[in-house]
Amino acid sequence: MSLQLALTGQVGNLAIRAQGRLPERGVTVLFGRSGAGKSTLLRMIAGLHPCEGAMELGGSVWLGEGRSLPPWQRPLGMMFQKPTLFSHLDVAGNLQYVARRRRVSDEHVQRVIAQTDLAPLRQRRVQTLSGGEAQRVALARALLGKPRLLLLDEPLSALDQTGKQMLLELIARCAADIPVLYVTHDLDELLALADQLWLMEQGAVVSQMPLQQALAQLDGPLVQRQDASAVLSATAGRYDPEHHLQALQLAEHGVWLPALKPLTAGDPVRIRIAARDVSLCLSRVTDSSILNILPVEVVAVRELPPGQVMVQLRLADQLLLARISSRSRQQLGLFPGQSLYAQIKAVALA
Amino acid sequence: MSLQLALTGQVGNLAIRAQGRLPERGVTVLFGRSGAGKSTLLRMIAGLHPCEGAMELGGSVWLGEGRSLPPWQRPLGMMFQKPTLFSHLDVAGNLQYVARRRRVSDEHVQRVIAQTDLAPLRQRRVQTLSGGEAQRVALARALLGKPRLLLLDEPLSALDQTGKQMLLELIARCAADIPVLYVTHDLDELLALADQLWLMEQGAVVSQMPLQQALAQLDGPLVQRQDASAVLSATAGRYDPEHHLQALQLAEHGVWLPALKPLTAGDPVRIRIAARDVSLCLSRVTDSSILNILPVEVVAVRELPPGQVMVQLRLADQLLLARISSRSRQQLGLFPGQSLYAQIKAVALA
Amino acid sequence: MLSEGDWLALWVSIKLALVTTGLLLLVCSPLAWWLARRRLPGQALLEALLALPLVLPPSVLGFYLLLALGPQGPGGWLAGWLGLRSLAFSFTGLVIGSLIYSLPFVLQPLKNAFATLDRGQLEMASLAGARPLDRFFSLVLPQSRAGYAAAAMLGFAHTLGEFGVVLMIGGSLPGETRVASVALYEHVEAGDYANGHRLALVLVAMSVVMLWALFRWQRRPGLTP
Amino acid sequence: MLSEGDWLALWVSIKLALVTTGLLLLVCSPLAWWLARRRLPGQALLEALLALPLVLPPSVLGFYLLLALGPQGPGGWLAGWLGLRSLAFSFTGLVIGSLIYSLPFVLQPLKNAFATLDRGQLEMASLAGARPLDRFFSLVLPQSRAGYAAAAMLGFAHTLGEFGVVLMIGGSLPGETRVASVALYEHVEAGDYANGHRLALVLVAMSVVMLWALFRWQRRPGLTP
Amino acid sequence: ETLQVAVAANFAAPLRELVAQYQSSHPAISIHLTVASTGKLAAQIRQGAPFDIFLAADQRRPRELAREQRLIADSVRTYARGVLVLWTPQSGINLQPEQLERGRLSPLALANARTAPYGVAAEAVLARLSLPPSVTLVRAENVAQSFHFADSGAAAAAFVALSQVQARGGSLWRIPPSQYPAIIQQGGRLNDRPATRDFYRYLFSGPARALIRQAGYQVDDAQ
Ligand SMILES: Nc1ncnc2c1ncn2[C@@H]1O[C@H](COP(=O)(O)OP(=O)(O)OP(=O)(O)O)[C@@H](O)[C@H]1O
Ligand SMILES: Nc1ncnc2c1ncn2[C@@H]1O[C@H](COP(=O)(O)OP(=O)(O)OP(=O)(O)O)[C@@H](O)[C@H]1O
Ligand code: MOO
Ligand SMILES: [Mg+2]
Ligand SMILES: [Mg+2]
Repeated sequence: MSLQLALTGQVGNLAIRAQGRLPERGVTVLFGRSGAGKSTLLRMIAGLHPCEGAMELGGSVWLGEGRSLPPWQRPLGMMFQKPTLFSHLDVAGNLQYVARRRRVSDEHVQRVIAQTDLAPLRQRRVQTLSGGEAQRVALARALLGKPRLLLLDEPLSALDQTGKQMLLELIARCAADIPVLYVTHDLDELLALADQLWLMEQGAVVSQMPLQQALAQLDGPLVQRQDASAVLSATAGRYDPEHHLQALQLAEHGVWLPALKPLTAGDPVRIRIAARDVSLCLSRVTDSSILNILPVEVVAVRELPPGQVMVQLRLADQLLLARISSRSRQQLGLFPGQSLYAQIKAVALA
Repeated sequence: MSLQLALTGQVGNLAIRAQGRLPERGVTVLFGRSGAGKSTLLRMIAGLHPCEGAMELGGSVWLGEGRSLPPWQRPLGMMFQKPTLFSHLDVAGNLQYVARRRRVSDEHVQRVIAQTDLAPLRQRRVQTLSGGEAQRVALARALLGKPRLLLLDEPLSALDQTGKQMLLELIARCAADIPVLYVTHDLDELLALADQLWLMEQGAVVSQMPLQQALAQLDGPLVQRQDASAVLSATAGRYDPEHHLQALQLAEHGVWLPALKPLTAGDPVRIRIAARDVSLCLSRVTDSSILNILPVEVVAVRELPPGQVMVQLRLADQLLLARISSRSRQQLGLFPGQSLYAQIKAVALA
Repeated sequence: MLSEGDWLALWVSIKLALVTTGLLLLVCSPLAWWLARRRLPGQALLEALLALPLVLPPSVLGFYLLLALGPQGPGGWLAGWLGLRSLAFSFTGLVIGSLIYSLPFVLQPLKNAFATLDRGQLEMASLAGARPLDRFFSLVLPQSRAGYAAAAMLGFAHTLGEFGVVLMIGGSLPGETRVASVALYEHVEAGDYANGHRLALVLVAMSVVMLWALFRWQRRPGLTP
Repeated sequence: MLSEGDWLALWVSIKLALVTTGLLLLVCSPLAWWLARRRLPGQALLEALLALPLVLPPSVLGFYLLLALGPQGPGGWLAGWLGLRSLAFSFTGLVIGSLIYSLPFVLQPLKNAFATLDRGQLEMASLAGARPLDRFFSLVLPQSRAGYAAAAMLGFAHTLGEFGVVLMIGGSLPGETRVASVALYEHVEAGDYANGHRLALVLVAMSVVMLWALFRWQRRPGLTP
Repeated sequence: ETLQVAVAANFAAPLRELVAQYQSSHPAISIHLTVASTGKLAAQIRQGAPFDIFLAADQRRPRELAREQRLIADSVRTYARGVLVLWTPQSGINLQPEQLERGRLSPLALANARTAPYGVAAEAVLARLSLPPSVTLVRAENVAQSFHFADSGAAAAAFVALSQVQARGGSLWRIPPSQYPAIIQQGGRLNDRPATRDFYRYLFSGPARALIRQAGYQVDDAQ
């Protein structure tokens, strides 16, 4: 079920405007500067902040014709920016609170507890949790009620690398069934999860596009970042069990990527390639540790002062980014239409 | 003034133990999994959590001989993991609260407000601040009192890229004069700031070492991470104003790095090289966009299942890390003592 | 130890205090919630008016209540409607009087408890699927335990000790409106100190036990932040 | 409108209520702080004991206080020490009686206000260099405004309306211990309803104004979370 | 059968004895007392209080109530006359006027004239005395409270009813009846129930009068 919305509202001096559609499944990352109104938009969708307009989830009207469904009738799971746990209940009580009201089975609760690794904290008073622990409980609580929409406001900001990895996967699994609107400032999280990107500026959602397109845009907001990346679609090929490498087919080219388990050959795969991991070469080098060397064509070049350029490359019919120094650009003499080789370190794919 | 401490305490079932010294200036990052006891250790240092042992800052005894200096007599600035602003005061009031008690001048307050970009929020009730805005106020408040020690608990977790960058620089400037103990899960922040690394495991500080050493260790906790990096010491060389490239001297080798302003030739510089940005090559390639190609010698190789290896390399007398796929390793036939070339993308240096 | 009449009076007292406190908690919960959450123009005035019964001497308040509850007042009409002889001089009348007189003591602690509730948690409860009433019982009530304890204890103790209003509108009918405080007053007034001290002692001892239990309950671990 | 004697009684009443409320706020602030922050074994019992004056009928409590304040009681000794004839029948004695009788009404709201304070903010204040007393005035007090308002209003209104204790230990000396509630009681008791209604009206009107101001202050924007 | 008697505070103690005596010969009747000030009881009767008999401490309220037909008019009679004394619990104290006028005894307690008939009487006595201004007069709600003032030691002496103190020790000045208006305590019935009539009639019987006199009241000239 997709979420269709056209909302306007106000918070302080800031006018909030958003119009768009969250697809039936997948993660839409809501991106924008601090104070852009991201949290407020999430609260409006949840029915916690007054707003006007129209909204419906899979045909059921949440807002419109002067009526607004109260929050408790909206089947969504939400995480605020701060954990906001029920202070009179222990960890298990916090989860039970949702479980009872959303009528989910005890097995389901146990499953979510296992998935979020909360078993040892079950009987703990929430005031005694560490920052990361509290955030994990809040996430578990948001996921628990089998929601039909997930609203997550910087859900992993207090977690360590391992915890983050684990929960990213969990969120991705949820997003296989329902739409997820996800606020984050972290590009790693964005790259790991996002299918779509909504960009918010001064209260308004100013652009909405698939991740791939957003990333490859030379004039988008992401190109400036240290960790600007492109995302490409590929097809799974054969698996090399000895080196745990998975072959992927990118148009007619082969690419290797490290993988714990083999993918089913022929399945579509999404791979991410950071611009900084791509180097350019006029000839094909054969004795380097770089596994993936692909023939590309220069589409456009943009200066990124100081001293760097972002190169937009065409690989078959997809776009790739490479960030190189101005000096290299001079040496290579880049011009649109030029053919050369992109070297991509296998380990940079994930 | 350096902070000398030897503390033991208890939180829940967790025994906290820490012994060590924060140098007179510079950032010590306290690193460890969620629930390791980082926040608790900070609270113990601030005098907010009961503990035993000894502690002194630059000769003034904070804890020892059965006496403990109350928190209000410890000249430190602290940021909790959540902003914890004074809810009955507006933003300016929150800053004034510290300013009056620490007797700092009004100009100083104005300067800090400017540095943290809080001028437009001055009159705002703290309840209306966004997550990132609140965090900025909390940081400003911690810095305001001209503290002689800074304790920062994930101070930038809710900030956007731009804000983070700005405040990282501000914190680095503070750390030029006083010791800073900094908790973060974010490797970018760690790499940008840390001089020393304290690793906490299950309540105890188990290792303390300079960042460079911590990073290059093949059996350390950081090697496992996607963004494992090495830090090398170099000397500034000449500057190429056209391409905004700065030459650095790494032993007898030259390295180029993008830089907005020229460094003074001869100055020592610290450069960071992510293991994933280093590729290995048996011969020196000349027609690639990679600027920096350095002759190195293999020191050790460690398997990083699945399908990757971390290679410790000696570059002159310093250590460098390269993460490559097992397959590449096989192709290159790596063995300790082997000589080859490390290719480092200039843009990866920062 | 005590005369039969005094035991009976004690029993009426406790019944009155429990009924009054219970009803006040019921009535004041929504009222306090409304006062704590809304901000309407006349609200401060309304709160001031609700506190007014306090500033009148109890027996004077009792006098006005007697007029109101007597056959000529609105109470008489209400009594007829309820099928009662009169609200004055009945247990029901006592309850009404005590409700009015002790209301602010129950209202204020509840209002303050509600005002300090964490808004985010209330919102989270809504999102968890809790309707307002459910949310009240599952979140507001347990988190306002200290407020309810204070309200219950002030309301209970005050109703137990009050006798000016009670004497005036109750008329000290044994088993119906003769409460312990009136009985105690009569003993002391008549100079019968022996019985007075005994009744005072029992009243006080009983109250200590009840209040002590209440405070224990309030401080049960796991409550304070 | 009112007789001179009634105006005088009103003035004594207000003085008594203000002095009592002020002193109670002073006394109860540290006591409530201590009760809210500590957890000692006997604490619930202590709280129950502090609430006990409430469960006795005011005139009976007054009787016991009279014994305590009279020349044979500890009050006599205290009076001698203070250079007074006796604490009974003096304004000082009234204040003491009212303090005891109204204490729980001030104590409980303060205790609850203190218990709900955010611990993190208290710690932050310490780290900002605020010593305990400074912290109390700069953080605890402003954040407990609602609790102080409730405490002040309950204490004030209750002291204003109380007359059982006051009459017993005060003796109705004009200008010294004859308060408005006693005067009002006398009017009504004597069947002088005209004067009674008038005095009641003035008392109530005055109280409305004061309580209304108090509630306005409590709700000043920028307070509730 | 149950009787509800509303009685002014000062007469509560003797009435209890009267009731005990009456019930020994009428075991089937139970009699309950409502003790309060005359003013309160009168107000309650006006509001329909379910009393059967009203024993006031003055003659004003019964007459008013009779006029309003709350009391049965021809039942209103004087059941006792109060005797005013000045009393102190300490023995061997001279309470004669000469002594009082020296101003050594202070404060003096009396009932409030506006709320208690004994207060009116006490004020009349005071009016004849020329007490120095140093003597404080504290006014009680009623004679019972006036008694407490002296008994607790808070007041040096108190004007009280003889009935309150005659069984106690201490010192006493029995004030000549000529010095104050008579304290005429009247009663009346609210209804004509046989039990009411019977008990009310009993109050004026010989044994009852003896008991009342014994309690410290005058009944000689009771009508
Ligand atoms: N009551 C209010 N009065 C004035 N301004 C307000 C009020 N509430 C919120 N704002 C402002 O509205 C803006 C949007 O807030 P919001 O919390 O939605 O931002 P955000 O995008 O989530 O930011 P962050 O990334 O820092 O969490 C902020 O600048 C905030 O200060
Ligand atoms: N009162 C308590 N009872 C039991 N356990 C407690 C109590 N207080 C804290 N803990 C536990 O002590 C551990 C250390 O907490 P601390 O907040 O110091 O962790 P942290 O290292 O800061 O973690 P994070 O990165 O998640 O913030 C946590 O596992 C926490 O659950
Ligand atoms: O007997 Mo009275 O009416 O209290 O003076
Ligand atoms: Mg936000
Ligand atoms: Mg922490």
